[in-house]
Amino acid sequence: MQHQTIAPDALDRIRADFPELAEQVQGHALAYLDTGATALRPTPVLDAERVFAQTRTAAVHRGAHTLAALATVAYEEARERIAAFVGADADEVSWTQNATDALNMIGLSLARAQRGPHEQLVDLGPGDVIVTTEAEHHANLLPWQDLAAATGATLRIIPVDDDGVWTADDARAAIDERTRVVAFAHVGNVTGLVAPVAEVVAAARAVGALTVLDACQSAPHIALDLHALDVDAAAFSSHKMLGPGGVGVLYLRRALGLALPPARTGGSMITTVTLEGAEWMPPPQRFEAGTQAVTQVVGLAAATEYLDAVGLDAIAAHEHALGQRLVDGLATIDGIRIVGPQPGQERAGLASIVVDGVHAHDVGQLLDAQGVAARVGHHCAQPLHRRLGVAATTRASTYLYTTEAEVDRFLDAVSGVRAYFGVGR
Amino acid sequence: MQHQTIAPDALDRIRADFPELAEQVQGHALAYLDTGATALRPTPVLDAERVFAQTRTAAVHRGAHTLAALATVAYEEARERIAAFVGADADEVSWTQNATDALNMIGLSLARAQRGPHEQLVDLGPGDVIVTTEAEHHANLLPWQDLAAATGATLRIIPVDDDGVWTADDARAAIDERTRVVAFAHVGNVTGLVAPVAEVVAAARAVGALTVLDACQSAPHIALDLHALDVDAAAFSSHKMLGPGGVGVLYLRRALGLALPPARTGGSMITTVTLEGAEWMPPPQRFEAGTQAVTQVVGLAAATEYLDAVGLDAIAAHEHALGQRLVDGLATIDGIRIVGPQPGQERAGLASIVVDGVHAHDVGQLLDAQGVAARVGHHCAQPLHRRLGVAATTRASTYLYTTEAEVDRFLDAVSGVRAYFGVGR
Amino acid sequence: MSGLDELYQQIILDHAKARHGEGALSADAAHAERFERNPTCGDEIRLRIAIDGAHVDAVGWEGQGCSISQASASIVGQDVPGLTREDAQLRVDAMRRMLRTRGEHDDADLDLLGDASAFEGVAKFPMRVKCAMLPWVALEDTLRQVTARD
Amino acid sequence: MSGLDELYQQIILDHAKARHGEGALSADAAHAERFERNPTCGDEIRLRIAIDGAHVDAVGWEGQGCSISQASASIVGQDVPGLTREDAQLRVDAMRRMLRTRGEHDDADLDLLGDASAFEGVAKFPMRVKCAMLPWVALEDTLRQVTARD
Ligand SMILES: Cc1ncc(COP(=O)(O)O)c(C=O)c1O
Ligand SMILES: Cc1ncc(COP(=O)(O)O)c(C=O)c1O
Repeated sequence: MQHQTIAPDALDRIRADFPELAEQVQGHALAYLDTGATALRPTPVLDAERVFAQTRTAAVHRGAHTLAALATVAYEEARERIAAFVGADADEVSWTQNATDALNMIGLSLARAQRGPHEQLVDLGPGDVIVTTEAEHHANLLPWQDLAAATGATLRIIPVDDDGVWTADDARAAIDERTRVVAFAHVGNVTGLVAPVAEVVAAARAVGALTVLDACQSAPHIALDLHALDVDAAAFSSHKMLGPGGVGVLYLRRALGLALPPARTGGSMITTVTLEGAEWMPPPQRFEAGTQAVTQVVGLAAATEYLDAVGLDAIAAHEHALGQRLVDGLATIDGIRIVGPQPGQERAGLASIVVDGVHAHDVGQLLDAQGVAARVGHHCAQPLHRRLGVAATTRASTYLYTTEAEVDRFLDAVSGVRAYFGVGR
Repeated sequence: MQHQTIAPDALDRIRADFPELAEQVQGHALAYLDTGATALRPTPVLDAERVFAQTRTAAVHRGAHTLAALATVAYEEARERIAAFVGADADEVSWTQNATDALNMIGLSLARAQRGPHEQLVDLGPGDVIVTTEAEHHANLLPWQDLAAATGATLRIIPVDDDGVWTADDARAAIDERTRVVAFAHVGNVTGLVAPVAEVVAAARAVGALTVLDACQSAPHIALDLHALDVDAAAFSSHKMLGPGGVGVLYLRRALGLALPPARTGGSMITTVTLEGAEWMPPPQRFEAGTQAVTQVVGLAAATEYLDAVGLDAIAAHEHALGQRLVDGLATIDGIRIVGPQPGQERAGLASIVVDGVHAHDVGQLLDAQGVAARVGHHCAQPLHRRLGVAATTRASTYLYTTEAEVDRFLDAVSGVRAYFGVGR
Repeated sequence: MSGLDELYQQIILDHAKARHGEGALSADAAHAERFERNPTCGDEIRLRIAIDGAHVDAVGWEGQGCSISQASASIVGQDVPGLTREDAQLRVDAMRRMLRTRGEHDDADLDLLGDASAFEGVAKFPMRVKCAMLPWVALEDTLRQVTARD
Repeated sequence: MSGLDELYQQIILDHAKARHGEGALSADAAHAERFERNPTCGDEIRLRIAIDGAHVDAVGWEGQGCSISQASASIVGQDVPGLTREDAQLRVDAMRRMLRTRGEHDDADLDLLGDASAFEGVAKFPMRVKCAMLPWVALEDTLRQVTARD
């Protein structure tokens, strides 16, 4: 089905761009399987940032001198690049601190819109409903709790099954006439579940609800076309896609961006300011109060170039194969419970597990002692873990630089966990 | 009065750390006099960022593996370093996107505090008063307009005189029993005025009002001791003090931080999350939702080390001398109006001017043609400019790397402006 | 000619002082009016037109800003009255080609633009393009308003 | 002994299973109770103490978490009942010295701590220090509560 992938020699060349992959951990070569938390940074991205910082540091959209003009051009070209990367127009893409900030920005802007006098696109009050799922990252749950509390609306949750999976039918059952906002993750950061976007968007559209896509775990890994997905808003983070930290991306469909008031105000986002009030610029500037992370935005643009050069389809195919290898391997190990889609079903290139009788922290420690960096904990998804009946899971996640050998080291190390802790003998 | 300054050979060594100073602009060596907008970045800071990015990229406060642990330690050590740099404790310092975000965070948190159920430190409602000045940057004006609109409180403005100057008496006249918040810039970004902090804080304390210090133009330039200044909150930006963009610093006095709810919510700032609600961590994490700009925080720590190595007192003395040279020189040029404190009075190392008969944009263009990078426009202070009766001013601002020769090039270029545009002949 | 002198050609400096059309049309006498502002530098203009059938009868404006935007307004005030609405729009288009598309304009555009062709050098100063375009953008909007009403 | 085996000494793995003191004191019988949680990894403990004059009469706990925190709770449950309140606090202090101050503890601390000295290796794993300290921090708070009431 997916033919084109990353060839072995291409993989070697890619890995050479990531110096951190050569680090030693506890006397072993690092096997970095924690991209789901944050991705490593390739040298070309760091070079782009450094060159910019050393030759183009200047205020953008504020100065008239030559360096300021050159910096502004580079900054706006970066915006165009990043917008194109996810199938959006440049004026639909604003920068935030991180994806969490972007999701909060949507919630806070919607709350502010209720207070007027701005054009009110979405009515939110008692009786109105905001829908999200039980599997969400806290970043895509708490802002909606806050929005509900601020407006009197109700937060309704799409439930998951015993594996942490929800379906289009579950979503349709939760969305009704009073639904105003539907927010969900494109790819689950714990489960690896790929959401039925088209079905959810159709159900939301049918009742006139806005759709908000948490694209944190999709934008880095699969070719994204936000216009084709037809969502109203989306959020993702630079640091999960080879870019620097400190940059989140807020996508707002043009009409929504024009209708929403800003959540934060200050310099660079206004046209006229008096002592009494201010008029805001149109998007994207409206949502970018204050000096932005210009060097980092340029770095993110370089990251999207890097990803495009490898090819998103090849990356997706590579990770798909690694994801299957992960779950297939895990399925052969005794006393392991795989969270999310089960072996044979579609999933992203990550897997979270419960090791019967051993706490995830202890699992992580044993992996770490063998140089395998995986993530243990609740992965910012406590409600999901509560539903699964566990405090924490262990997650391995892959990216374009991950090898089969690294996946195998994870599987090997997991195989030894229960014996080490004297469980299940 | 100020004895220790930056010696000529030390200045040469400093300048060698800033590659951008060697850039050519319009066929001339760059004279960078726009630090007030953003500072240049020295190589040691860029090196610190790069080393960290290539060897310590990992999720902080989330992972258990070795790299995550090392990254977390470096990140928290950076926080201690930066807190110490401004005379604060580490748990009083949180990261934001920029200073604008930090100021909005205070306003949004205060607004949220009114909605309960959190402990209410500051009552804000109709009849209550928020005080700020007519000379503020939009970042320290608009969030207070928003807070007033959200709570029904009144925003009262400390007026400035014809030069853009306000005094302790002006502040005392504006602060009354109903005043709940007093927000003001430590150093004016247009005027270079140094605010009478002690007097304003005393007046605010006397009526139980919170004080918020916009330290954007002071933290980079003078030794700051926030505990000694006794303000309740403060904000400044990494990019104005040799650090990378994308990091703002929010200082909240411990008691205030503990009392305030967060403006944004998500991962890494909670203890327990259910589908119904969340419990927040104590400060500083409470105000840091989502993945922070870890590499940049480490870069900012390196920047504070760089500044400390040169010595804040030496930097302040150096800039003091340059500031005096600027205004003294400007005072000898015909048809120039100096904004802010007049020659002979105390001011920071920056100066903004109006050239009679020539629009600031045209002034800036003529400067740029000679390689002099100054800032023209309203500097995000439209109300101040309206009060001064001009649409825009031209600002030269200095830093530790600025030379007298660069100041003189600015003065020379300004001398020629009116002749070029055929004014005043 | 240095870059700067290309930007500030004498004809531009002259227009910046001449300010043709400033205050030339009252709100009552106008058929359409538009306020435009360049948020970066604060340049602003309120431009009005009066229409006589297919023709622009009169143009008036008030505003403040740098010499580029003021000179540009003066040229609009001098050259646009008397043109057909269509020709006025053609000039807007030619200005945009000259300033925004880096060399895609041709000699015919320059001929068409008359005094406004003096802004050719502005294309090299991207931060000033908006200044030069400001009155033309306002003009375009007023033309659109009257067309919408036809 | 590898770093890992230093962390997971057999005595720790044994205590993680033994769970001394788990469920050993009901809320009614307790004089103080404290809930502690490690937000990073989700370890949690609810610890109770009963006091008899100057002595800790009984300790009970409920909780879940990694083997380090569970073993640590088991050692508290085993060793603290019968100590004077003062001696209990001295052990908290010694734990803290051993785990937090990198080598500032001495052999006397290790002797004092008994089974808990097996946590010495945890100091090398900063992310796990909180796990080992969790029941001791809860204990310290309960001691503080009863002192405050004295
Ligand atoms: C006095 C003052 N306050 C606030 C700001 C806003 O800082 P930032 O743009 O980094 O958020 C600035 C700088 O632009 C400033 O000079
Ligand atoms: C699905 C999902 N949503 C949101 C986030 C939050 O991203 P950030 O921490 O960059 O704001 C993450 C990553 O932590 C994630 O995986």
